[in-house]
Amino acid sequence: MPAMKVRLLFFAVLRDIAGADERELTLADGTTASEVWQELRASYDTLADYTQPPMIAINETYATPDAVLTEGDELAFIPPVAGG
Amino acid sequence: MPAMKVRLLFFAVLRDIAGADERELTLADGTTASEVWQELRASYDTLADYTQPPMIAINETYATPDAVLTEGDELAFIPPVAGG
Amino acid sequence: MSYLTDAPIDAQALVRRVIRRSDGAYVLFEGVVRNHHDGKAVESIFYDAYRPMAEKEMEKIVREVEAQFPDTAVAVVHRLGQLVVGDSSIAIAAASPHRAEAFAACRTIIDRVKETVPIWKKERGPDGEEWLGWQGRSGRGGVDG
Amino acid sequence: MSYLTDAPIDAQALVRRVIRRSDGAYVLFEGVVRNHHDGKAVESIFYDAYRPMAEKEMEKIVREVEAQFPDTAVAVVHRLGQLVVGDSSIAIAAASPHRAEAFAACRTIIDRVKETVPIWKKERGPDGEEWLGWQGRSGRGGVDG
Repeated sequence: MPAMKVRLLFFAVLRDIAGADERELTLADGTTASEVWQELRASYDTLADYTQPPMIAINETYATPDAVLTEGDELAFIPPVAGG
Repeated sequence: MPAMKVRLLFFAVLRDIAGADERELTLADGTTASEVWQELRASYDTLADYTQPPMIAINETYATPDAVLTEGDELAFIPPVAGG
Repeated sequence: MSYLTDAPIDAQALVRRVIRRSDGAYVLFEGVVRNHHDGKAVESIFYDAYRPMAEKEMEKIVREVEAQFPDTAVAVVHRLGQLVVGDSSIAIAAASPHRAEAFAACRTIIDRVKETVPIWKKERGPDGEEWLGWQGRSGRGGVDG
Repeated sequence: MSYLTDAPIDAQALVRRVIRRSDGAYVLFEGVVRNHHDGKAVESIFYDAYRPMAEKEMEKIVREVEAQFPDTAVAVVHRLGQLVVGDSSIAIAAASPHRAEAFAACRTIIDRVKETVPIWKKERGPDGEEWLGWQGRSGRGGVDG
């Protein structure tokens, strides 16, 4: 199973939870954004209750949870926005 | 027939037509604002077509055409307002 | 709070007069002399008013709008005299804890000022000058802006 | 025109960037840090953003609103970082020949910014601090102001 590298960015509450601005992930080809969220839930207790991912952005554009990642993608989970 | 004095103020287009800021009128008791308008129409050709008076103010408050004037009143005909 | 002025309007000063530490938003409206109206070029506008009555009518609108939107503070200033293109003729500031009320209060005030406050304008352009709303006296009374 | 800034917002400068000689009105909205939220005291708010994406989303909103209101010019600036009560977090200016479009464009932009632009706020008060919209993740996402 070939692997790919993806940059995962953390913002706002997720940065606090992860304790980092970003992580580099090595993922199996065909991995979806939603699957990355499930890995995060397994890593951080405080995310255990969040069975559904928040909004998802791939390469600075909103994407759906079933979006398949590709080599070099920049992935971000977008907590509920509160601008203004 | 006793008489009363009323100040008639002119604004905007009516000031231009009357060529004055105000006039002192001597009116018969019981004269209405509407009757003053009809006198103005008789005095100024350019008002001949305006059979109905514009809005009316007596003592800085909007009033109806049939309002009866009293001694010392300040009367003004209010052309269509265009503030803002 | 409302008043008439013969001087240029300082809109940010108006905002400072209404905003409180509990407000999460303000909306500021300014009406500006524009270079056209009904397809004709405009160079300047002369604003005339029945001053004491205009002040009373503006203050009445302010009181009624603040009663309609209880958490909202509003202020209005209307400039009179000769204004040129780009000059502000009116500024309205509405501050509120919530944006919906700030927008609604500000919009209500400008709509009502145009309906009832005894202020008039004479537009001047290359084709001459005209008191708005008088000729034909229909459909010209409430001028946009 | 839209951008992010880490400096205090100059709202009148924003207005000057949008207004044209053909405009009869502008509406300016500013969101301000207020001293309360959901019944709790607020002292400051830290604004975080996914900066390049937030810039793209803001510019997308500006383009779409200018397409929706063809005569209307709009500009948005959002401030990031640590803000205290009374500081403006966002300013939106909309200028148009007619006031209805200026109000509608300004309102549409603030509503849409709150829906889609990846900006977040952490409120700080005497009771501690909290990222808005996360706890329970329902009904807290679009905060007023």
